[in-house]
Amino acid sequence: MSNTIKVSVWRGAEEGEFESFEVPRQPSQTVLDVITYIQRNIDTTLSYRFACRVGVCGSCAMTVNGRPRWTCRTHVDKVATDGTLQVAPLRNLQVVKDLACEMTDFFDKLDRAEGKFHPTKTRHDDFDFITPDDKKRKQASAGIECIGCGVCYAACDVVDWNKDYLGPAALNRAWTLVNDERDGGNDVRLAAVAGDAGCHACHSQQGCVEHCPKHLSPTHSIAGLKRETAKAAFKGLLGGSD
Amino acid sequence: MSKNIQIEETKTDVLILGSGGAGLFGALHAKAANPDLEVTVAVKGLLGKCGCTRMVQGGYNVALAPGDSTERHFMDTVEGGKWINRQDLAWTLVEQAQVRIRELENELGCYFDRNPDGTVHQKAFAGQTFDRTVHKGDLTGIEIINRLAEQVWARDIKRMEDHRAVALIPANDGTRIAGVLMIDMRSGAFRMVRAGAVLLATGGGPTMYKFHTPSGDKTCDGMAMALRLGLTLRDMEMVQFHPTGLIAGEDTRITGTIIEEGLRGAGGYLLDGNLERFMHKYDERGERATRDIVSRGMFQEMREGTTAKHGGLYITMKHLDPAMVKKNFKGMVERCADCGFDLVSGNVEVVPTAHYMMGGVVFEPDCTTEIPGLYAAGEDTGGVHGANRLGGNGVANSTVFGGIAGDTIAGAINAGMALPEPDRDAIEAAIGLCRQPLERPAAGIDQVRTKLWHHMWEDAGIVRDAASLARAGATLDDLDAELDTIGVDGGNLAYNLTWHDWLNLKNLILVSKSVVAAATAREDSRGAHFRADFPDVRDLENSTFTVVRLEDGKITLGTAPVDFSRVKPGESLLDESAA
Amino acid sequence: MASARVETRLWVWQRLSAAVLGLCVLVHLGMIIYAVQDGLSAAEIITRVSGNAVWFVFYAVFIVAVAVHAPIGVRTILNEMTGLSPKATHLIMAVLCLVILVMGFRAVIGLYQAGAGL
Amino acid sequence: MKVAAHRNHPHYWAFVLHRASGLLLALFLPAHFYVLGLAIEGAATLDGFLSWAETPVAKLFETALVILLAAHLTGGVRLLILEFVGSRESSRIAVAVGTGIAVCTGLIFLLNGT
Ligand SMILES: Cc1cc2nc3c(=O)[nH]c(=O)nc-3n(C[C@H](O)[C@H](O)[C@H](O)COP(=O)(O)OP(=O)(O)OC[C@H]3O[C@@H](n4cnc5c(N)ncnc54)[C@H](O)[C@@H]3O)c2cc1C
Ligand code: HEM
Ligand code: SF4
Ligand code: F3S
Ligand code: FES
Repeated sequence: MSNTIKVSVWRGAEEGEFESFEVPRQPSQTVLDVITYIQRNIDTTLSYRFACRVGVCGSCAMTVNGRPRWTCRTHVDKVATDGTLQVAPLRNLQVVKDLACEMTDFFDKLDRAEGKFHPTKTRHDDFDFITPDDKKRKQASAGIECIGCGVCYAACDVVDWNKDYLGPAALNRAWTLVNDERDGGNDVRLAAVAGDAGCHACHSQQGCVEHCPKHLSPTHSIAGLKRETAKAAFKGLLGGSD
Repeated sequence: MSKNIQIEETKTDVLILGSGGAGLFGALHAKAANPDLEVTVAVKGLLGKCGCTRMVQGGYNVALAPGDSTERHFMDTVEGGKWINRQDLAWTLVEQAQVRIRELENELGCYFDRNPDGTVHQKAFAGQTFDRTVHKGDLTGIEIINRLAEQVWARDIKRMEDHRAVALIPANDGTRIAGVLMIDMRSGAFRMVRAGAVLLATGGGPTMYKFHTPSGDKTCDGMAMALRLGLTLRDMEMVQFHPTGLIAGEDTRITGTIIEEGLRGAGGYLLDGNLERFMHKYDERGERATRDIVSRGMFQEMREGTTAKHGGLYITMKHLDPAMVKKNFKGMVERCADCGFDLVSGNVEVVPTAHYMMGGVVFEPDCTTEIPGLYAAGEDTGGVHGANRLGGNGVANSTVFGGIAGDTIAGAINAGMALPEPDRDAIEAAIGLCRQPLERPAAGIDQVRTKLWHHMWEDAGIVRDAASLARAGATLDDLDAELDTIGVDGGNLAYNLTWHDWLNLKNLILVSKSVVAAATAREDSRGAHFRADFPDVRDLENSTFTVVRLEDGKITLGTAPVDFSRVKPGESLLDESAA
Repeated sequence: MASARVETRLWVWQRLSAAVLGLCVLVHLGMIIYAVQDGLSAAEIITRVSGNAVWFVFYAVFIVAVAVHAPIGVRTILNEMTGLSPKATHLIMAVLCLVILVMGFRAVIGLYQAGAGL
Repeated sequence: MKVAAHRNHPHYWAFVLHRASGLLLALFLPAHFYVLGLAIEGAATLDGFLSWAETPVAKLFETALVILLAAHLTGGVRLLILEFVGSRESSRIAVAVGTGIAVCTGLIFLLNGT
């Protein structure tokens, strides 16, 4: 292990260039640590986003050596195999400055996918009885631990090609709700996720699955939505007349 | 407007500071109670992404199961708080948690874990006489905040993301709050947001200690702003330490983050630098003793005994069944592995880590404060937990009181009400404070941070005494002065993290001063506060709590007697209800 | 969104036709491999297909399926990778469908009847 | 800035192959029908074409087409399984198996014909 690492970092916003830094290597160093080191010790004007620093908040994702990743849990040893790092902002999001992105589109799309609970009960009712091995519950649980990091969104080409595409994370959330037996919003939700901005735009490229740091599989969630929207279409639930 | 600095001004009916459990519940409740209100959530990062509610692992305390009761939860809370809790607040907490948890599950869509029979699962959490912690795996906070954020996105609630509150601005006649001065972090511009009501929900966060658990955006901003506005803070000496934080060496962000308590519960050993167990020296329960005892034992060991590579100690699970460890602690095992540690068959270096501030702004059960129009909820407030917070009472606190604050606000103000004129001098002064480093040549602020971390940890941390606190007090004054000589490169204020680091340090130093002052005043040991020179709990029946204020730039200190409004030390509500 | 229903149906049709095509292509590939064993001749093809109702029906189904399947796919590609308007791509899809149907049936009918001339 | 995508993983290649093969097949299809349609003009023209088809270049071209068809078929079956059966573990294996089958089909075709 050489005792420094060469890092080239994106500076600027939509326009800009890569700038090189040399950072001392430390054991247990993550990519976020490297970026922090630069900001604290070399160039105090470097901008980036993070919050929890342990893989919970999903704020720190960047493009590291060409791959979208969470940086607070990416060990330098694993990615800088040749002693160099290139760090850029996440793809498919607007850059605020340097490595920090604006995520409003990403969140808006979660909302547009009806990625929110439609209650059927109130705070005055008791919890529903649902056993942990209930099939639908398991399916809902499979996709629930999304931290909204946007890595899948950055990895997906369809997001790039089709600006309206809701994207893997939003559709994954919609699928967990489709399987949530307590939820009463499936008619609107299925209408919201059908179509060429929704699940039908997905071509199972699986960049989302490949890169999701939480090992979720939006692809399979989206496939589930394709099946459910198809059923809904035949029941005439997606609206419109011939 | 200010004499020389032109700033933007916006208006809203309700301004919420922070998007943790308290802030988001405040916004949702205010909007639900009066949909005509314009509600704005301003947050130092992205909505729902920063703050500690998201980081909650363990879960949410609430008396739901047959056999448990409001009284029992209350007694656990007050006994855990070593009798200095404000009892009406604690009662509101335990009672309303029962409503809030159902609201979370039924109205917001949190999908909490279930028992095999389909009822909600409640697990054990240290210091409680009943298994009452509702959870979603060990990522309860993500579930809660994601669901809250979704509902906020879906509503007509304004978002001011990457907006940092820097000062609470009173009306120019001083009768109430007029709004909040903010920095739009994306551009670096100042913005005055005038509002009919302001909810302070920025969530405290003891990040002035070398080792700490909270997320990076938390730097006691709310408490510092409250002090500067002249509000009273209570119980500031009460800083909770979690026994096992990860320690990964210099310049690693992950240092300080939590290694789950359950590991000790499952039989994990703590080892010193020579790989020998030591906890039985401090408590017969060994590693399974309560948070404060284990933290203290470890601190003592680190001072006197041999330490590991980075100055910490080790936790190990390797004497246990690897399959069990892998299965039951999957998240922890992965997290360690990502940083190059083997939790299953190796020794992972750990250290006690500053976790939670029990102290904070004095407030009422309806979330009002001394200043009309200003409300407070969550970790920014003091009095609910007393001297120690039970694991699982933190998120209950922020969600319960956040919701109450929203309800109270909606009842107190009208949509489009005439907004008071802000005090222009206060705005001017606040801008001056924020801009002062920009006027000086840039220099490194890192050494100030390092010193603050070090001195708070050594002198005002897990174990304190009169001498160490005096040292800490003097150091803080020096550091404050030193910070005031350091400049920040202000060439581009857009997303200028270093400028914000400077502002963070300014706030942390101020709030640290109040911690030290309060700790100096309390001459006994209670809960999280341990005085080596007064190691015992004293005079429980006449318990007092500390209060601090900022007057003319100096922390002033007082104490007040605890009002045992529901139950006195030595009594129990449980006996009553049993009788 | 008006397109939700349309897109969903197109998706269903493409998958249905894909399933049909799956079988057709298997048979077709098997046939090709069998047929090329000792060189391909017109006579051979014609002998097999002409007047044979089973083969005729098989190819008719094949053509219909492909006329459904391929144009939908081409439309998707055009939508995603070119700047063409949704209207234009929809039209291209329809035209391609017609072209495949007409040319396909012209060929198969030709083969089916060709035997008569031998 | 325009950040380049990270596409180097089996599923992405499977997607590219599926798309390219689908498009090429769709382009080839009218040509294919045209040649068959020559049958209408009598067996001789068709034969003339088929004998041209015996040249090595044409043979290579045909083999490529057969591989494309086989690849699109296996890729398509994989997608249908993914979309309708939806097992996560199987998908990677499916990519490998599918590609294998496609290549084999091509080889059989090539060897058979020579
Ligand atoms: C790792 C960890 C684990 C925990 N586990 C548990 C548990 O299992 N059970 C439990 O009950 N409690 C737990 N807690 C405690 C619990 O998370 C907190 O008590 C509670 O969530 C605090 O909620 P809050 O809304 O007050 O603050 P937070 O959730 O911290 O939110 C504060 C918000 O204010 C924003 N903010 C801060 N400063 C400013 C500013 N100047 N301007 C604008 N916005 C600002 C922040 O960005 C953030 O959005 C844990 C805490 C941590 C750190
Ligand atoms: C001769 C025949 C065929 C032609 C000309 C053809 C053509 C096409 C075209 C042009 C596409 C669009 C590709 C894309 O969107 O990337 C496509 C997609 C598809 N094809 Fe085929 N195809 C044929 C046979 C088959 C067969 C036999 C199957 C499967 C059993 C199949 C399954 C699919 C599927 C599932 C898609 C959808 C891919 C997506 O949208 O992601 N196709 N086809
Ligand atoms: S699905 Fe995975 S990659 Fe996508 S936002 Fe969620 S956690 Fe991140
Ligand atoms: S990467 Fe994109 S195309 Fe579908 S499978 Fe994932 S959303
Ligand atoms: S900083 Fe929160 S996920 Fe990385």
